[in-house]
This record gives sequence, structure tokens and C-alpha cells, in this order.
Amino acid sequence: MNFIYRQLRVFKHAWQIILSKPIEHFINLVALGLIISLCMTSLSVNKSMHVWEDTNIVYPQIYVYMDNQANDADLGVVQKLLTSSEHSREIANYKYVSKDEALHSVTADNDMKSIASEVISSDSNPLPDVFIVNTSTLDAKSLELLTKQLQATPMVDNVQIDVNYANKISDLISFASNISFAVQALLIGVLCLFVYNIIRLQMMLKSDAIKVSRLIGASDGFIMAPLLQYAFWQVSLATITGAVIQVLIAKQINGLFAHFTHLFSDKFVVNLLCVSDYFMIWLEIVAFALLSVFLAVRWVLNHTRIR
Amino acid sequence: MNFIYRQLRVFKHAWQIILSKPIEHFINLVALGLIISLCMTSLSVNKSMHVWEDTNIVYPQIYVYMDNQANDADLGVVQKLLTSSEHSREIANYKYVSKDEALHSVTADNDMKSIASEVISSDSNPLPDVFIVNTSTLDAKSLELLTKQLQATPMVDNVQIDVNYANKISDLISFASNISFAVQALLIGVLCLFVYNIIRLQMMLKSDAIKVSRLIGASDGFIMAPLLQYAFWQVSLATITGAVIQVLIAKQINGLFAHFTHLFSDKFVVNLLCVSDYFMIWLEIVAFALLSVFLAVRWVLNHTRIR
Amino acid sequence: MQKREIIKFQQVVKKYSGDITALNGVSFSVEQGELVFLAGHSGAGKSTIFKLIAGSELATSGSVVVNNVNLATLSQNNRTFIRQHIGMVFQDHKILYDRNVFDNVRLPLDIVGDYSEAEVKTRVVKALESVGLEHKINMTPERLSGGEQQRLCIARAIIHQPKILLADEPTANLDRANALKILELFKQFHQSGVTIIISAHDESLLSDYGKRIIRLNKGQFR
Amino acid sequence: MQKREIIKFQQVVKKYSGDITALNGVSFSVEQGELVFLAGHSGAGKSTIFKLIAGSELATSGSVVVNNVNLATLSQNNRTFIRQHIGMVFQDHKILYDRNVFDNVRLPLDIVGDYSEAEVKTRVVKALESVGLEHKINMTPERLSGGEQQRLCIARAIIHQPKILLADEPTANLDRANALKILELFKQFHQSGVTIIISAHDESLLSDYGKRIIRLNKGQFR
Ligand SMILES: Nc1ncnc2c1ncn2[C@@H]1O[C@H](COP(=O)(O)OP(=O)(O)OP(=O)(O)O)[C@@H](O)[C@H]1O
Ligand SMILES: Nc1ncnc2c1ncn2[C@@H]1O[C@H](COP(=O)(O)OP(=O)(O)OP(=O)(O)O)[C@@H](O)[C@H]1O
Ligand SMILES: [Mg+2]
Ligand SMILES: [Mg+2]
Repeated sequence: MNFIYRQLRVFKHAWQIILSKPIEHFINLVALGLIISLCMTSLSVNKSMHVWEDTNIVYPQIYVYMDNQANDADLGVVQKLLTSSEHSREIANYKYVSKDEALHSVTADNDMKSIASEVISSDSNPLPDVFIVNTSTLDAKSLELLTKQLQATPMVDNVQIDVNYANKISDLISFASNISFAVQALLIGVLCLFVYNIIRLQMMLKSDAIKVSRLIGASDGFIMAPLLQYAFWQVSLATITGAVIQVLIAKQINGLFAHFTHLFSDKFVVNLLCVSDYFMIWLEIVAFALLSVFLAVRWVLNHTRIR
Repeated sequence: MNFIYRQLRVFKHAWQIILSKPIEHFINLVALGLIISLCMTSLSVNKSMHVWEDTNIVYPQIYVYMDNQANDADLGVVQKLLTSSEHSREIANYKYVSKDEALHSVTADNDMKSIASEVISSDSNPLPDVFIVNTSTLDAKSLELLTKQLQATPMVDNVQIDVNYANKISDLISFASNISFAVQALLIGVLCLFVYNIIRLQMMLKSDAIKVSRLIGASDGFIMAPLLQYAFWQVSLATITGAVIQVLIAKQINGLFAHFTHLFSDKFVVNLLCVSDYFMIWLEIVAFALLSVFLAVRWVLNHTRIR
Repeated sequence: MQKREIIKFQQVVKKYSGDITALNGVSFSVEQGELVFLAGHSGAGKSTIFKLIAGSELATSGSVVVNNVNLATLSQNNRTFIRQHIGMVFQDHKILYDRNVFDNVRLPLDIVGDYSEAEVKTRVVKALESVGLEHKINMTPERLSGGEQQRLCIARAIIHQPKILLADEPTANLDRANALKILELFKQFHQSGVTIIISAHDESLLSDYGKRIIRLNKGQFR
Repeated sequence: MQKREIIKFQQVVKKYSGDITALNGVSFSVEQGELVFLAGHSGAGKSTIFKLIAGSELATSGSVVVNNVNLATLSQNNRTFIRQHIGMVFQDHKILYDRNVFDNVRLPLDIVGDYSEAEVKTRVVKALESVGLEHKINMTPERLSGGEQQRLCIARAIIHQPKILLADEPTANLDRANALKILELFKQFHQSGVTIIISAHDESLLSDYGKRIIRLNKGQFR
């Protein structure tokens, strides 16, 4: 009962401090919130990037063009090769596009129609049967082997693989991840230093109260309780502020993205973090802030010759 | 003489404060330096991006394929159209690639060779003469007009224009600029709040000295001189720290870029800022810090009933 | 009631850093419930003795025994804990300017805990009345006069009815009438069994009381 | 030498916020070169009178004239400037804990300016000697005893040889010997033509000097 009552008083006290200097604490909050939102944004961009990476082609595709004369048996041979256990590691899946399907899709697409007009104008269907193979490796050796095997299969006209394109995309994404990761690390560094700094200076301003309380017999717990709550509420408010700012930023970015989704095969959106992520971030920031209070108060006590 | 001597004492005093608490000030410095370096980096990325934009194709290219039977006179007609004053606004420059040059470059490129093997195997050169026209506008109307005029020219087989590609690149770059600009604005906000906050708290810690000096008859100038110098040296050191960190970051980014320059038509490097830029940044940060000191000290004086 | 020694100094030497000897071999003892005055010139070591009793400084050599415990053998936490049973009037008041008079005075009660809000309120009012400061209960302390701040400090020292009261120059900033009132208050405490040590430089005030006076001179007894 | 009034209070009323009347119609004047004692109970308004003379508070009504200038008519900057000619011993010392004793004492010289480093050094040493604190010159002030801090404050008040010296309870934390030494110092100053006002609650100390004593009671003269 007494304990709860004490915590309530401490709670009231913490909010009194915050509300008695609204402007100062507001500036604090916004500054902290901005950094936190930047951290969150870089985290969510990073996460979204991985999602994007997974849903987009980053491994080479192999196009297997069949000869015009190929019959179902010939197709079966290729299919068998593609589903053989020997290649299960390299091949994610494959798609068979028959010459009829290809013609249909070509004539359905207006853009394609104009380009392929000459082809289509002729009566016979000049398009070949095609296997589109999604691989699941970037290992050049094994891809080369696979390509050669396919090429050697009877009635296969041509095998195309764009190793380079895949490399480019993969490079681009790992580059962006690297940058985003580095930015994230820097921002987290800034956040930590910033939190530590503010709290240290706030505790220095409280050093008289800390010293006198100790002289009157206050335990570490008694001295720290109000300061911990004070820090707790500040960083909690800051985390909320940060989350709100981050949502605004994400909206802004997604608005920009939506403007030119045609660039990407899949729509790229910066997803918000999930609730548990926000919770974890809040938890970590709070933990760090409380640690900072602890260190700062211990510093004050140790550096003031009070035993 | 006395003035100089006074400034020297104040200078000594400022450095004594800084050196007497090396760890605290080091943390301050690193935190400030990190934010400053992030600001600088986003600034230099932004600048580099504009350079990159200018040196890369962002306006549509028009490919004018001549008929196989076209002779020099026919080429002359096209050339005349391209150099006519009527189109000087839309056309930046153009390049003529004769069928012989095209064949030569195709056979020289190994990748191309394999793709174009069938074409090359035949004895006659099937490639057309081509004009590659770099335009200088994104205005769809005038580009369409130009394309139609070219198409209507005798012995022109085909005119291709990729309006979309240009739009994509342009979108991408303006998107990146927007993001980078927004990040920059946020970072500058954080920087300002951070500097103001630290200085305000430091001045609060000095509030006793400020009040007592005022009670003994010290003028605003006397009170502020040491605090201004203190802030000045802190942010100056922080700016240097920030510049150093930024150089390291730029190096890192450029290392990553170098890894896949093949993606870009021109090598994309993040240039460092020029000396005058660094100077301006330093000046602005110092000015802001001094303003913060001024505001904070005035606040202390006004809020302590000392007239 | 058998009297026992509640505070005992034995050959206590206190050297501060910078080769300053504040106390140079001081021995004395105070019995439970005794009222002792501590006199001595400025810099004689009066405040140092109080700091040693409260355990906020440790003796360089010799032993300081409070309540049968040698303070040097205690952990820091336990030394802090012991202070909850001591009331201290600091020479420099040590008032907290971040809270009002009421919150300053209630601080020892909060530290000890175990007091309901109603009891805290009653006690604070009573303590402030006993030093004549009840009308300033909601003021911030920087608006008090020098003597009023001193009385605030006294109210804070007595509010939790400590077993030992250490008053370092409690009347330095008070006029004679107020000083006598405070000494009268301490006498009441003494009569209810509290052990009290009062330091003062103004011996004219002390001699009236006919109590033991310990006189310090340059860190030694005269 | 024609005596003139250097400080003149006319029907001065000082009300603090919260409806506190610290001074209630006080009139008196001090001649140039005079030594005056200010007596009165705790909370009588002694410190308030000093604050009004120094211009750090303004009278609610009535006029405070220092050196023939009504302080209420001055700009804030000029009121600050006037303080450079006043030496002040504060009741709560107002020592700066972020610098050592030497730097505390030199502060008024730095504020006035115009002193070479050598002269500053000589003056600081002399001022500290006159209060018996020369051996603590390089210490940080939190390591001084209460009386030593008070003497440090006195040294700071006299170092720039002000025309007016306002000493608010300068001997509150001093033993009789030290107090007499300080009063002797003030008397020397007085003899060299400095106008001095000293407040004290201990009238026994004052009566020996045969000087004028102004007695305050609840913000009014008795
Ligand atoms: N923390 C410290 N570091 C160094 N010296 C100290 C410290 N505290 C006190 N001293 C010195 O020890 C001596 C005794 O100090 P103390 O405060 O005990 O004196 P005091 O009798 O209380 O004097 P006063 O009547 O002036 O308050 C003084 O010379 C003082 O300068
Ligand atoms: N800033 C202030 N705000 C409100 N009231 C104040 C303020 N300063 C002083 N007072 C009140 O004015 C009255 C006179 O105060 P003053 O400090 O002048 O007394 P004093 O004679 O110096 O007393 P002491 O001997 O205790 O120092 C006191 O009741 C005090 O509480
Ligand atoms: Mg003392
Ligand atoms: Mg006073």
C-alpha cells in the first residue's frame, strides 16, 4: 500500500517537473523524437528492402527456347531435367509458356503488338515454346553447368541466362542495405549519446538534491526512483513522438514511391514496423535511459565525497 | 592590450573547463560530430546527385533507323531536320552511326556477338544507318511532333523513342533528391535542437556563476564572453569531428559504389564538400550555438529576479 | 535507566587531501540523552566532527563509534542507513531549491517511509510551528530570509524525531530572541531523551545552560 | 570636508509577490564615510535594504537614492554598473564553486577591468591576508569551513576598494576573535573614507563601537 502510494507520489513529481518547464521538455521531446523517428525509418526501410528483395527476382532467370519442331516428348525431357534432384538446389521453380500462350499474350498487349507487328502479320506462329526457370543461386559455376546441360538437350534451340542482371540487382540491394545499415548504426549511436548526454546534464542539475538526500540518509533506491521515473516518462513520450513522426515520414516516402511504381516489378512500399517492433524499440530506449540515469547518479554520488 | 589579455584568459578558462572533464566533453563532441557528419553527408550526396544528373541522360533518346536503301542525300535531309532552328530547343545533339560502324562495334563485343550470331553469320550487313538524337526536353507534345516529322522523312524506316525510360530516370532522381532533402531538413532540425539543448543545460549548470556575477556588477558582455568562447570551441571541435567522420563515410560509400560502377553509365561518386562549404557549415553552426548561449543566458538572467 | 555511551571518539585524526589536518587526535564520548555544546574558533574542526558522526567522512585514524558500531567497519549502505536516525542541522542549511518549504521539511519522513500522508502533513505543520515558520509553508525556499532558511533546516532535522540531533551552528543567522527559542526547543528534545550536540561560536549563549562544553582548538581539545 | 548623504531611503515600501511586505515605509539616510549598523530580528527586512541599495530589487513605492541617483530611474545596465562601486558581503556567501579561492576573490577586479595580472595577484593575496585566509588561496571553496567561506566572501567584497561596503551578517559564522578582527578591518576601511553598512543580529558585538545603530522591526523602524 505504502509502496504504491510512494510510486504515485514519485509519478506525480516526475510529471510536475515535466509540466513546470513545458517548453524545455517539449524541445527535448522533439529532438529525441526526431532522432528516434530517423532510427525507426531506417529500420523499416531496411526491413521493407528485404521483403522487396524476396519478392523480386534477384537470382538469374534462364530462358530455354525450344525448337519449333519440338513435340511433347521433347518437352518432357527438359521438364525431367528441371525437376531432377540433381538440380533441386539451383532451381527454385520454372514456368512453361507454350507458343500459343506466348502468341496470345503478345497479341493482347498493345505495346507488344506494334513492336511485333511484322511477326504477327504472318499466318503461322513463329514463337517458340519457352521454359522460364527461376534459379536460386548466384554461383556462376553451377549455373553454367545447368545451362550447358539444357543446351545439350535435344530439340532445345537456345538457352539464355542473364547472370549480369541478377548480379546488378543483388549488388544494388546489398548496397542499399549496407548504406541503410550504416546509417542505422550511426543514428543509433547518435541516439544513445544524445540520451546519455541529456540525462547526464539533467542529473547534474539535480546533483544538489541527490547529495542532500544522501546526507539525510536516503538509499540509492529512494534517490533514483524519481529520477528514473522522470527519465522514463521523457523517453516514453519521445518514443511516441518518434513513432508519430516516422508514420508521417513513411507516408511521405510511400507517396513518392506510388508516383512511380511503374519502375518496379512489384510495388515497393515502406511498411510500418509491427507493434512488437515498436514495443522492442521503446523497451530498448527506456532501458538505455534508465541505465544512463543510474550511471549519472552514481557518478554524482562518487564524485562528491559523500559516502 | 587589456582586451586581448582578457580574451586570452577567457580562452584559457574555456579550455580548462573542457579539459577538466574530458570524458563528458568527448561524448558531447562525438554526439555532435556524428549529427554534423550526417548533415554534411546528406548535403554532399545531394550535391553529387545533381552532378550525376547533369552528366547522365535524363532526357529521351530518339533512334532514327534509316532504310537499307538510304543514300547520302537521304541522310542529309535527316541531318538538316535535326539541325534546323525549329528544333534547336528540343535537340541537345545527335550522333550518326553508319551501318559499318554498327557492324564493327557489334562484332567487337563478345556478348553481342553471341546474341547476334545469326545476323552476323550472313554475308550482307543487315544493320541500318542510325541517328541517335539526345533531346533536351521532357515535353511529350513537342517530342511527338519531332518523332512524326522524322518518321515522315523519306527513307526513314523506323523512329524509336523511349519516353518512359527518361521519365523513370528523372523520377528516380527527383525521388532520391526529395528523400535526401527531407532527411537533410530533419537532420538539420535535430542538430539545431541538439545544440540548443546541450547549451541550454550547460548554461543552467552555470546559472549560479551567472547570477552572482550579475550581483557583483558584471555586464552582459563580461558574463557571456567565457560562455560564448566555451560554446564556440565545443562546436568548432565538433564540426571538425563531424568533417572527419563525413570523410570516412564518403570513403566507405565510394568504396561500395566502386564495387558496381558497371551499373551506371557514369561513375557515381560522393564528392566531398569544398572548403568554402565546410567553412559555411562551421559558420552557421557557430552562429547558432552563440545565439543559443545568448538566449540561454538571457533566460537565466530574466528568470532569477535579478535586475 | 543505565546511561550508555552513544557516541565515542578515540584518538580520532582526520586529514583531508592536501595535507590538511582538521582533527588531530580527538577523544571524547557522549552519553545517551546528553546535551553537549561544541565550541571552537572558525576552522577548529567542529563541522568535521559532525561529518564523522554522520559517517559522511571517515576518520583517517582512530575510531568513531556510534551506537556501539565502529563506522569504519560498516558498508556504505549501512552508513547511509544510520543517518536516518540522526537529525542534522547543516551549517550551510543544504536546502533544496527545487521544491517548496513543505516538501523540504517532509523529506526525512519520506526517506524513512512508513508515514501516511495525513501524518506527514500534521508533523510538517507542527515542526514549522515550533520554529515559527508555519506561515511560509507553501513558499519556495529562495524567497526566505537567511534566518528563515536556517529555521527551515532545523524543522527538517527534528521532524522524524531522531535519536541523535547534530546541530552545526543552528543559531548563526538568528537574532537573540529566535536563538533562545531554538535552544529552548532543543532543551525540550533533550528532556524527552534525545542525544544532542550543538556547535556554536557564541559562547555567551551556551554558558547559560550549564551543560558540558567541548572546546576545540586547531583540531585538538584545549 | 562637507558631508553629504550617499544613501537615502524615503518612505520606502517593499512588497514581494505573494503579498509579503518586507519593508513598510522606511526612511533613513547614510552620510558619505559613515559606518552604520543595521539590527533587527530574523525576517525584519535587513537583507531587503541591502538588495534595494544594490539595485537588485526595486522599491514598490518611495525612493531609494544612492549617490544622488534615484535607482528607479536607471536602466538595468546602469543599475548593474553601479554595483561595481559597491562591495557586498552576502548573507549566504554566494561563492562560486566552479573556481578556486583565488579566482573567486579576483572576480570584482575582472569585472571592473583595468588591473594588470601582477596587481590582481598582489591585491588578492593582501585581501586574503586581511581575513586570515592566505594559506587557502589555491583551494576549491567547497573544502573551506563555514567561517572560512564567510571570510572569503568578505575578501571578495573589499578587494576592489569600493566606495560603499554593504555587509549582511558578515560575522554570523565567526567566533568572537575572528569577528572582532573583521570588524576591526571594517573600521580601518571606515577610517579611509568608505561608507559602510553592517547588519548583525548580535548587538553585543555592535554596541562596543559607539556607532549609529538602525533597528528594524517587522519592516519598520522601532
Ligand atoms: N573537504 C575538505 N577538504 C579539505 N579541507 C577541509 C575540508 N573540509 C574542511 N576542511 C578544513 O578542515 C578544517 C576544519 O574544518 P571544519 O569545517 O571542521 O571547521 P569548523 O570548526 O566547522 O569551522 P567553522 O566555524 O568556520 O565552520 C578547516 O581548516 C577546513 O579548511
Ligand atoms: N524574494 C522574496 N520573495 C518573497 N518574500 C521574500 C523574498 N525575500 C525576502 N522575503 C521576505 O521578506 C521578509 C524580510 O526578508 P529579509 O531577507 O530582508 O529579512 P532579514 O532581516 O534579512 O532576515 P534574516 O536576519 O533572517 O536574514 C521575510 O519575511 C522574507 O520571507
Ligand atoms: Mg563549520
Ligand atoms: Mg537577511
